[in-house]
Amino acid sequence: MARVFIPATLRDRCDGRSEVEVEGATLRQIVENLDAACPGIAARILEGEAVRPDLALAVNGVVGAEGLLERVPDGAEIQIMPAIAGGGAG
Amino acid sequence: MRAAAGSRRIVVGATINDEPQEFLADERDSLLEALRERIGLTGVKEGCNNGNCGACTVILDGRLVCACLVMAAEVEGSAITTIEGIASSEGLHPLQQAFLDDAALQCGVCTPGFIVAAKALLDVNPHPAEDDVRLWLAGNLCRCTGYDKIVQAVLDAAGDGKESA
Amino acid sequence: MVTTEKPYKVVGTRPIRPDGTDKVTGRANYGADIRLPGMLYGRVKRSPIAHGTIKRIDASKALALAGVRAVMTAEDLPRKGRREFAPLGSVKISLATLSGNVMARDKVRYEGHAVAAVCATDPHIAEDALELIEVEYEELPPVLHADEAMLASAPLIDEALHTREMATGESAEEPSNVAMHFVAEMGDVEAGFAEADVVLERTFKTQMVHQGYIEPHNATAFWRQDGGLEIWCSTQATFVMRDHLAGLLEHPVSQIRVTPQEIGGGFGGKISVYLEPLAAVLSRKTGKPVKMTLTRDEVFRATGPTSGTAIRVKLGAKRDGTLVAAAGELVYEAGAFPGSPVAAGVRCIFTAHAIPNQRIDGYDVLVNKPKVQPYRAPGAPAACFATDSVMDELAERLDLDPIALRLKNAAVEGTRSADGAAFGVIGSRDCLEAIRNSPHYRSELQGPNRGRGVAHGYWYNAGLESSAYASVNSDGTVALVLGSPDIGGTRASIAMQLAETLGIAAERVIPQVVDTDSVGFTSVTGGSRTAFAGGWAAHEAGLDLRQQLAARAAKIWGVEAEQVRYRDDAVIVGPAGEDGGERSITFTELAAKLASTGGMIVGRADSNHASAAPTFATHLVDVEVDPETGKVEVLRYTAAQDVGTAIHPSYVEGQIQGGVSQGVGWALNEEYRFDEKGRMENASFLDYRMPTALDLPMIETVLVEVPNPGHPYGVRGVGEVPIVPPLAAVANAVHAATGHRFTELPISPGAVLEKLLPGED
Amino acid sequence: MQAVKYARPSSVEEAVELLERGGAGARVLAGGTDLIVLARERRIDVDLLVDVKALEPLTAIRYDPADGLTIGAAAPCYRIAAHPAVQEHYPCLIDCATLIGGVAIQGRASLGGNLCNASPAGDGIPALIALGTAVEIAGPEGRRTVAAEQFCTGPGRNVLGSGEFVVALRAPPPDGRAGAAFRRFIPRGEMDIAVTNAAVHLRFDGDRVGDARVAVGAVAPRPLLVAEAGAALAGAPLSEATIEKAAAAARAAARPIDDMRGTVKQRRHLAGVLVARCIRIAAERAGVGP
Repeated sequence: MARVFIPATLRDRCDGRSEVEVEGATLRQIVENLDAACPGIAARILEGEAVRPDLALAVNGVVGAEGLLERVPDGAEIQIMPAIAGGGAG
Repeated sequence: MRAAAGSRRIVVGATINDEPQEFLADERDSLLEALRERIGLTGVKEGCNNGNCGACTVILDGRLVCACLVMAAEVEGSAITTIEGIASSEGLHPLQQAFLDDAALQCGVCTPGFIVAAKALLDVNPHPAEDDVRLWLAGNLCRCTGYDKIVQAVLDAAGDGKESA
Repeated sequence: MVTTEKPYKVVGTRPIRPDGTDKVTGRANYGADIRLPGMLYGRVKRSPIAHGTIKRIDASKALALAGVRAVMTAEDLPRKGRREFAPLGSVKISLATLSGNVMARDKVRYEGHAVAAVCATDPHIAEDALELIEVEYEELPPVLHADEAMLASAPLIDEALHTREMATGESAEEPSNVAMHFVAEMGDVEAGFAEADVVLERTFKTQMVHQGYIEPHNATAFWRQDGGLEIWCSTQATFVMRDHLAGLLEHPVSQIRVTPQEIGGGFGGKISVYLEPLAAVLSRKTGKPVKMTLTRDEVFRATGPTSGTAIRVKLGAKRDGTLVAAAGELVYEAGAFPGSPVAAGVRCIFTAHAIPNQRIDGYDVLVNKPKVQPYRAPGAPAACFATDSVMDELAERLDLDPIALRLKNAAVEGTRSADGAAFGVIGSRDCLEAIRNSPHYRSELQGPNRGRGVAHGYWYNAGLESSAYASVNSDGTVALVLGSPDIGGTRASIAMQLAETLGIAAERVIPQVVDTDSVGFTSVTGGSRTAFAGGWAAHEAGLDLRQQLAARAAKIWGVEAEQVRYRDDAVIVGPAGEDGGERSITFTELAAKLASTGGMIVGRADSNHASAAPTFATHLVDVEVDPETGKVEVLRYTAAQDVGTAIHPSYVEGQIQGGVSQGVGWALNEEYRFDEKGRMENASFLDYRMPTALDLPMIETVLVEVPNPGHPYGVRGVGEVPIVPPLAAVANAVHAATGHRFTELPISPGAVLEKLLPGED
Repeated sequence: MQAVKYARPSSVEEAVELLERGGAGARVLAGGTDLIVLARERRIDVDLLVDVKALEPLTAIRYDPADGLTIGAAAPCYRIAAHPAVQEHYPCLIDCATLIGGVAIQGRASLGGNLCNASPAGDGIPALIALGTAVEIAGPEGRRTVAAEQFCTGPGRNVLGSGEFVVALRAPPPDGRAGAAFRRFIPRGEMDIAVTNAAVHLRFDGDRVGDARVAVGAVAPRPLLVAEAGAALAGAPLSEATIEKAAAAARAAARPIDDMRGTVKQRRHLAGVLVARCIRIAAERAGVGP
C-alpha cells in the first residue's frame, strides 16, 4: 500500500481528498490503481506511455530515473510534482 | 556607417615573453585579437572586449594594460608579457603556485588576468596589505570565487617572496 | 572552518586540482581558444527591436562581400512542434521553444533575438557582413512587465500559447502570455490564518539578473562530408547538447560528437544551446569548420538571465513565533518563451520552515525580454528574499531574536513541504545553530549606520546519470574518464572519491573530461549534482576495480576469488601462503603485474541515483550605509551551510564564497535595465555592476557536515544554496542600519537615497 | 570595428595634416581606452587612427614653479600620478588619475583623452576646471588656448575644429596657501562611471578663502564651473554655513537627467554632498582646519 499525495488542482478527481491510499509495486501500477479510485486522473498524469514531460512522480520525495518502472516499496509516499531543473554552480 | 572596406595586413615587430618576433596582423586588430588569433597566445582571455573585466590583462612595456584596449599596430617595438611568460623553466611563479595551493580558481578563465595583474602589483609593492590587493585587482572580475581565495593567494605569494628574499 | 572529523584518508583533504597548472599558466584550452585549419568565423545578426514580425531578410549584399562564405536563417532549421521534447536532466524542454530561441522565425520576441548568421574567412569580415544583412520588421508593442503581460488586454507574444494548469495538464481556452500556473497546497490555509495572532503580508520585486560568467558563449562546428557533426564548445552538458542538436537539426545522435572544452563559468547559463546549431548549419553550407563566439553585449542581451519576479508572501504566526500558515503568489518572468524557474520557486519558498498550512500559486509569464535560463538554485533566491524579509519583520514584531524565530520553525527530519514530500536527514537547524554560535553573531556590531541581517535558505539538489571509466596504469595510477564538464573543480572532487575508494593518494587518480563518444551518458553539470553523482559513479567504478583486482590477485596466488579481499588501505590480502604468513600485495605492486597476468583492467560505472539530499544555508551579514550617498558597504559576512561531506573543503568554501558574491551583487547593484521599448540599457560589465574585489570583504564559511545517508561518502550538492540567503540577509541588514524595509531589489545607492531623502527633490 | 588605418606621426605638424586630411573619420589615438571601445562598437565613424604617443609634447610632464604644470595630453594617468611635482602640488590630479578605471586602464588612459572625450561624467574634467587649467590646442591655424571649463560643449562634443587636437594641459602654479580635491560617487568600489563628481580648488588669504573654484560633473550636458558656489566661499573664513551655501549653489546649478546611472534627485543631492566633501579635503590640504 502506498500513500499518494494529490495536488490541489487534481483533488476534484478524488472527491476533494488530499491523500489516497493505493496498492502497487511500481509507479505504473500505482497510477493504474489510482485511476480506478479516482477515475480520469491517469489521463492528467500520463501522456502516451509515460509521465507527462512537465510532471514528475516522486517516491518518498525522490524522483527516480526509471519512470513508470520505478519500484514502490510498501508504505511509500508518492508525490506528484512539477518537473524542475537545477542551475549549476561554477 | 560607411560600407565595409577591406583592411590592410601589417607586420608588427615586438618582443613577446622575451622572444623578439614579427607577426602579421590585420590593421584593425586589437592586441588581444592579434595575440589570440594571429600568434596563438590564447592564455590571454576575452571576457568583455571593452576594458571592464581584466581577463586580457598583459604587461606592455612594464605597464599593466587591457590587451583589448590596445591596437596591435601600436605595439611595434614594445615588450609584452602574457600569462604564458610568467612561469619559467625552473617552474611556476610563486603566484601561480599560491593560486594552486589556495584553490584560488574555479572555472579558471579569469585566472590568467589575475595572475598577470597580481605580478605587476608585487613588482611595485612586494608586500601589499589586503586593501592594496583589492584595489589593484578591482579591474579584474571573477564570478566564481567571491575573490576571497584570490586575495589570499596574492597575500600568500607576497609572504613567500619575503621569506625567500 | 569545518565542524567535524571524518574517518577518511583522502576525502576532506585539500590536494592541488589536477587541471590547475594548465589554468594558471594559460595553457588550458577554453572553447574560444580552438583554431582549426581552414576555419571560418561566424557572427549573429540580431533584432534591434523587442517585438515585431520579420517581413523580409535580404542577405545578398552580405554574400557579395569578399570573404563571406555563407548566411543562414531560421529557414535552414527544421520546424519543430510545440509538443516535441528533448530531455534536459530530469525535465524535458520543448524543441519548438529551443529552436525558436536559437533563431527567430517569422517573429522576433526580444531585442537581441537572433535572425540570421553569417560566416567569413576573417572575424572582421564577418562583423562587416552583419551590417549588410538587411532585415525589415513590422514593430509590435512590447510587453515588458509580468503584471502587464497577465492582463487580458496585453499584446500576445505567442498567439498559440494558452495557460496550462500544471497539475491537470489542461489548457485555458483563450490565449494568454501566462504559460503555466502551478499550485501547491497543504492543510487548510484559511483556518491557519484564522488561528494566527500576527499576520504579515508583503509584496516583493526583483529584476532580471545575469549569471555573469566571464567567458562568453562559443561554439565551433565541423559538419564532415560523411555527415558526422563535430562540436567543440563550452557547455555544462555535452550529452544534453548532443541530444538537443539531434532534435533541432534532425540529425542522428550517433552522427554528433560533442567535445567539451574548458568552460569559463556557467552557473546554469551554459546548459542551453545558442550558437552550436548555427555553427553546424554554416559548416554544412561551407564544408569548413566554423567558430562562433558571442560578444559580452550579446551575452547580456541574448543569453541567461534569470527571471524578474513579483512575489507576495503572507505569513501567520502565534504570539510565541510559531508559524501556522503561509500563502505565496509567485509571478516569474519567463522571458520570450515559456520556462521560468517558478516551479522551483514554489517548491522552495516556504520549505526551510515547518508550516502546517500553505497555499502557493506560481505563474510563468512571457515578456519581451531574453528567455530566462537556469541560474544557481533557479527560482529560490527571490523566493527566499520574500519569505525571509517577512520572517525578519515578524521577529521584529514579536520581539524575537531572528535566529530563535527560525529555529523555532526550522524544518527537521519528517517535516513536509507543500508538495507532500517529507525531509530525511537534514542540517537545517545545524546551520542556524552554527551561526548563532559563531564569533560573528556573538560579536557586537558597533557604530552608526550599521546593521546586521540574517537569512536562511534551502535548495533541493539533483541526482541524475553519470558514468565513469577508470583504467589502472602499470605505475599504480588510475586514469579516470568522466563526462561531466568541470566548471569549478569537480575533476578534483570526483577523483578524490575514487582515490578514497581505492585507498590511494588523490594525486594518483588522473581525471579527464572527454567527448560524448568516449564515455557513457552523463547528464548536465548543474543542480549541484556533479560531485554527488560523478563521485558516486567514480566510487562504483572503484568498487568494480577492487573486485577485479582481488580476482586478479586470487588468480596469481591460485586461490579462490572469495578468499581475497581488497582492504581500504589499498592492500589486497588473501589466505596464508606456503610460508604460513598472510598473502598480500599492494595496489601499486599488483598494477605493475597486471600486464603479464592477463592484461590491464578497467572499472566501469553507469550510475543513476536519485538520493541527492537537500541543503540549507544560514547567512549573517553586517553592512554600513552611507547616509549621504545611500551606498551600502558589506563589512563582514559569515555563511554556514550543511555541505553533507566536504570532499575538498577548499572548493566547497569557494562555492559558498562565489554564491555569496553573486547574491550580494543581486542584492545591491545587479539588474537588467530596459528602456520603454524593451532595449537593454546596461549590457556591459561597466553598467551591469557585478561585485569587484573592492566590494566584498573576506567571506567566512562554516562547513556544517550532516552527511547524506543516500551517498557512499555523504555528499550533498553544495554549489547552489549559497546564493539563496544573501538577498534577504543583505536586505535585513540594510533595514537594521536604516530602519527602512527594502522590498525591491537591487538596494542600489539611488534606491536607498530615495528612502533616506523623502522630502527633498 | 570597421576597417581603419593606423598612423604614427613624428611631429605635431604631421599630426595636424593627417587629421585635417582625414576629416571626420580621423581620430586622435592617445590612451585609446574610450576611442577603441567606441570604434569597436561602431558608435563612432572612424577610419584613421592618428597615434600621437610618439610626440614628445604630448607625453611630457613638466613642472616649473613659475609656469606651473604642463601635462602632455597623451600622458597616461599612472605617470601623472607618479610625478613628484604632481604629488607635491596637485594632489587633486592624483585623486582623479588614480580613479579613472582600474590599474590597467590607468596604464593607458590620459587626462587629455578624458577631456577630449567630453563625457559629462568624465572623471578628469572637474579637477582640470577647478585648477583653472588651460588647454593648449594645435591646428592648421597654429596654436590656441582654451580654458578647461570652455572646452566641452556637450555630451561627446568639444571646441576642436577640423585638424585640431589637444597638445597639453597647463595648470597654473600653486598660489600661496591653496588646496584642491576631487571626489566622485559610484555605486561600486571601482570600475564605474560617476553618478556625480566634483572638484574644488581653494586659495586662502590668511584665514579667509581668497578664491574658490567649484566644478561638478554628470549633472549637466557638460562638466560645470559653478561660479555661485565659488562666490559662496570667497571672502569669508570657511565655516559649516559657507560650505552648505556652496553645496546649495552646486545643487542649484545642477541640471541633471534621469538615466540608468542615476536620477535627477540623486544627482542633485550628490552634487551638494561631493562639493562639501571636496571643500573639506581641499581645506585640509591647504593646511586649514574646518
